[in-house]
Amino acid sequence: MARKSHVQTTINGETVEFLCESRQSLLEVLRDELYLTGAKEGCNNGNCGACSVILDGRLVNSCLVLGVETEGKSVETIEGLADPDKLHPIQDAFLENAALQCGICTPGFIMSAKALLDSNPNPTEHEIRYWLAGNLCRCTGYDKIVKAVMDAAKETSA
Amino acid sequence: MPTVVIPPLMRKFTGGEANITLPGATVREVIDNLESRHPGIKARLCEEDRLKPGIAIYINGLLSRGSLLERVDADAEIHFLPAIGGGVAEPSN
Amino acid sequence: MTEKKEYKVIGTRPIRHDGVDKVTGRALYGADFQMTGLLHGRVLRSPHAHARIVSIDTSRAEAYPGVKGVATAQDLPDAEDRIADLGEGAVNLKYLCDNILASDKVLYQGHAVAAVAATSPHIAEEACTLIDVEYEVLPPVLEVRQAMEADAPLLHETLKTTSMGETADEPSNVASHIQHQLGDPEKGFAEADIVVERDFVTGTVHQGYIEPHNATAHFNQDGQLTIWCSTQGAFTVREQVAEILQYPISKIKVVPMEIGGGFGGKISVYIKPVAALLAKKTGKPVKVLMNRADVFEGTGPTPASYVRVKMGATKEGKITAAEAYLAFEGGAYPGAPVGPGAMCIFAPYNIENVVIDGYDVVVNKPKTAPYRAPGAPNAAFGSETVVDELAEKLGIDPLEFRLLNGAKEGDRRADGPVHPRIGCIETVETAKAHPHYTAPNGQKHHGRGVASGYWFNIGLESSVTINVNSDGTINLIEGSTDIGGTRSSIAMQAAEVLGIPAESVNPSVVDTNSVGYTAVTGGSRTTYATGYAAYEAAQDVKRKMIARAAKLWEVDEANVQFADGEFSCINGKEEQISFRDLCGRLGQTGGPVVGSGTVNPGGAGGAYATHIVDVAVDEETGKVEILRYTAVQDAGRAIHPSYVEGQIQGGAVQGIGWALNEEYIYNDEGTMTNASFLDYRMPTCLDLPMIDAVIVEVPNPGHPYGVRGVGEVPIVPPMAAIANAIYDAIGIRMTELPMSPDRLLKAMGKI
Amino acid sequence: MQDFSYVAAQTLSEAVALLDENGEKARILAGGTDLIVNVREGRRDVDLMIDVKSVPEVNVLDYDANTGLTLGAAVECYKIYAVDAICDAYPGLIDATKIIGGTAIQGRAGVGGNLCNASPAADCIPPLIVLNTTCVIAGPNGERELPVEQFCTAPGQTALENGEMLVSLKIPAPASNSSSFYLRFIPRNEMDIAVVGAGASVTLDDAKETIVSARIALAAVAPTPLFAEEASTLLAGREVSDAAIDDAAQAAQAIARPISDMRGTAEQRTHLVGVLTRRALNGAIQRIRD
Repeated sequence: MARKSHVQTTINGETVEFLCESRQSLLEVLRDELYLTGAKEGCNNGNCGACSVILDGRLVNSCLVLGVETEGKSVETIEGLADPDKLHPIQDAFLENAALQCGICTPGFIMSAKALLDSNPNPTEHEIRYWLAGNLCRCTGYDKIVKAVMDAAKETSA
Repeated sequence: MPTVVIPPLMRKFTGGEANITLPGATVREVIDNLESRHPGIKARLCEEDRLKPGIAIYINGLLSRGSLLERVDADAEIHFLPAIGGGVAEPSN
Repeated sequence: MTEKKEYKVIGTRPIRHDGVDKVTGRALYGADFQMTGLLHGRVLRSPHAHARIVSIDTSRAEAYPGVKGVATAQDLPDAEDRIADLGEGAVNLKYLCDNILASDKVLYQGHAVAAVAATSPHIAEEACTLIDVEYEVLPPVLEVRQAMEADAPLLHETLKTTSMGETADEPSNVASHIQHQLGDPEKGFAEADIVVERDFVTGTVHQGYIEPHNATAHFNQDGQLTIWCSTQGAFTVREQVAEILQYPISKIKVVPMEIGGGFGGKISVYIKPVAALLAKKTGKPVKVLMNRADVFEGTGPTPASYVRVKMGATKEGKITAAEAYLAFEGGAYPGAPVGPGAMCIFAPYNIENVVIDGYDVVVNKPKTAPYRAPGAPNAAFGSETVVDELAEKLGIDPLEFRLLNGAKEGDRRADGPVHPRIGCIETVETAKAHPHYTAPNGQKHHGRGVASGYWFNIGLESSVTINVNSDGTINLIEGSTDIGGTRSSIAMQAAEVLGIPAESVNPSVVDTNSVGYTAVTGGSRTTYATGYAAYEAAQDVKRKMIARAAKLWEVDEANVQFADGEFSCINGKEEQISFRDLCGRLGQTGGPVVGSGTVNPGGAGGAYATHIVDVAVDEETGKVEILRYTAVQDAGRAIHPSYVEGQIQGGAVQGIGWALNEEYIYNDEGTMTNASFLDYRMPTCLDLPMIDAVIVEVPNPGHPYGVRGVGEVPIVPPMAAIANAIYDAIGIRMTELPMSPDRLLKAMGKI
Repeated sequence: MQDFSYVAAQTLSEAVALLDENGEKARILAGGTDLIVNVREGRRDVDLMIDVKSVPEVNVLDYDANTGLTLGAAVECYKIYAVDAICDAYPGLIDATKIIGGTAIQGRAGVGGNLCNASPAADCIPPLIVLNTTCVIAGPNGERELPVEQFCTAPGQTALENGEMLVSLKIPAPASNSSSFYLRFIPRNEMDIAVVGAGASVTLDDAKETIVSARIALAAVAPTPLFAEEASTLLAGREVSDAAIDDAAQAAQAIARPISDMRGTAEQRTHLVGVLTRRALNGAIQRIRD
């Protein structure tokens, strides 16, 4: 049986310890070990963005990060985005714009959009489309997602 | 009396006739009357006491779910059509 | 046109009821399900497209540390070659079972052969490589016309062509032949001044839902089987699993988790019976997940097809005759959606003389599954391109040509039935007046195209229960899994009846033990039929509440009326009470109020769409860019316009993907070479402009609020609209899908 | 996914020693966006991943207008294009770093990893070739240098010997009146592997009319990315003209030996080599003139 390593990391601001095999991705650790199932597996090879999380401030596909690599690092997931009594403006904008249908890609899109607005608070429509190209949505045709991110940008940069 | 529209692939039973008006208050009665007029056609539509898989009935343009038990109006138009395969109306086909 | 009614809730845009759960990552999808003692299952799939299974030896896998059980087709009950009635449809049980785990032959690369349950998904995957399968490889048949040839290798020795109840004598890859005929096509073509005939080929494409299939199954010691899964219909899962395992439905409970897209592809079961088998063998709950390659290779795409269309028209622009030949690939087992294709192909037009032949043909590819208006896009690609060419040759504007020939109420469809009130003409008129259509279009290598499409929509059974709460809210219990906001579109219909805000309804999608039979979320039926059931359940509540008010006021029920959320006494007494206040007095007037509604409506009401697209063609590379897109559609009545727009936009974009780049690419051995999101190229947001969704409302007389299904028809026009735009840009008619850069380069003579 | 061990090396010597001790089944893990997928999908057999992201030498990102760029092998794409001076000096390399995967991939993937993965279609390799890049390689016997066009030897195979790893890439400072350009053809606008990729660097005379020198490199048309030597040298001394550029494009087409696969056909690729070579050269020239 594969040996497990002890890893200590910070997830959504809290120190977290877990055991994992080297071959377990950060996505598997989040979902199967820590029960943070907001990040989804859509392709497991970096082509759909459903597993997007923010690692040390940078957007990554958690399926392409090993759990053991996160020792000493800081991970932000969809579960940590909202305040207890208030959604993040991007989350509000997704709801108000009806920017989700089945919702499976939504956590990834929201984390990706957050990373975008953190680095570029006033993106153009083209910049949004370029940044989000790594996130696949099959339901919406992206129209309302792009509009939601434009609305959220207005809200957060106001 | 109800009118039955005969599918093109069954018109050999009716000598090429497409529309046949005949009595019947239910689909079953209509089919039985059709059979007595054009023997052999019922075996193409029904097996045992039900419609064959692959065949659907439309009454006045609406897909009928009651099959043979369905009541038909005096001026009803009845179509026998290929059942919609491909999973649209058939959950697993 | 029907007078447009004023509504309080319908037509508004409330926040969807499950929205917060879905933007916070809290919503639980099938793969998110966790349970103590869970084992993980993995399916071994065939590397060959066509082979006889000589032997399967699972001993090395069974001995691998961490493995708790291995299953093969041997573990399934003997499947008879008989037709099983699965609630609403008929299916050959042996085909159904063989597609779950192959017994004697594998019929496509990716066909499930065995399955392992182990303590971790990695161990299950490793153990699969230890299962020794000996195959006798057979030549594959990979294309529909090849499969129809007399000397083609046969997939099934027992399959014989049926045509309207008649079965042929000799085995064939052609499972069925259908035909529709109207008028006298020969005479119609003789009357034509111009006739256009063309062949079309479309590729195999996948629904491309982002969430792979998943299932967790557990057998209790008392034999109760529970399955937690992602599905478009919990009841159809129950029926299919019951048939495959030969197990009573009363002992199966299916719990629909949130579903990450389906588009028709999550109706058939694949791994759900496998999870149940493994759970039975191990005595533990087993979760089986597909990966993305499994999804492409092992689940149903929509078929590749060969389509021939011939149409004739007079100089004045009247279509006199139409003829279509549709040959669709069913995949490994019969079931191609050629029926719907044949029903829809000429439906936007009123044509007196029509003949349509359709063939369902098996090939060595995954068994096809429904995909958004199954069959209609393949057919419309052909017919709408030919219509464009007719209009062009006659010098008539293509939308004007559609108006000249457009289908209206009372016109007869090619398959026989007469159209009820439909909105075909209205979508064309709206498109014609749209600023997109009147905008300049003259730049070099830019082009504009239009196309129309039809989808008939379906009704089927739905059940809804409403429990009234003492604070004036209601809990709405339904069985339609919510893929795109239907909790809200259903809740809004109940709210409208009861005069309460949408937010006062708490909708819940529940398991098969907790609600009446409800057919799949598919066929664009959910807002229509389950919404209809919600309407009926709310009417039931209203009737019961009227009785309570009557009791309260000691008057006859006939003297109580209900309007705008208020009950009032119309005869004698000056009494009035709001719905909310009356809810607070249920205890003293007789106890809880529960309403129920069950429907099986026949008047689904077909939907029409007309799309306009502008493209730019890079003449050096063959790449097509979508510059502008407008999709006009008749929604009957848009309950929640935002989600109607969303359906239109999403359908149009799936169509754009189908038109330009999506296809299964096979090598000569029948192996799919692009089974990933990297190489199966679905559109990203960088490939698209905004999609202008324009809703037209021609109420459906078959629904109390006029609802028509909206989900499917938007995928019907895009392929032809884009082909017509490419023609406008470079003067070449593209007749093969996808219209990928290499095909354009070839068509332009560049390579 | 197969089981493997993981070590986070802290120093270059530790990483090299681990590589040397563990043989062929040990692999360097940097961004992991190719390696993890390749192991997961059974395309590489690995029993040890040596994470080098804490090793200082592979994280160097140092640009000097006189001496050029030293680019640590593990530096992620997003860090490279965040530096304006590097964007100005090596626009062709930046073109590639901005189109590898999506933004999330660019948060992990680096130019060095793209090179070591040795895909024939790698987007970073043509720009590295046209920019005259030298690979700095560490091994049990010390350091050595290798021109980048000699680094890839076959699909997935490199010139790295047992125990060796790529440390950094050295790119000379750009000459005056020079620029570079990389583009690829993909059916979508992002998230695809190049059907064909073409990079060009061009140096013009002071009048910006005559080509002093040029380098052209191609991706996805041979088992390794190719330096189109003849196409490059024939441009030296030619005046900028459609004819000169067409000549180079034809010479580039002549060395392409593409295959047909799910990403494109051989004939399509050969055709595109001509189109993209022209566009890359024109793009680089335009950048000099702007």
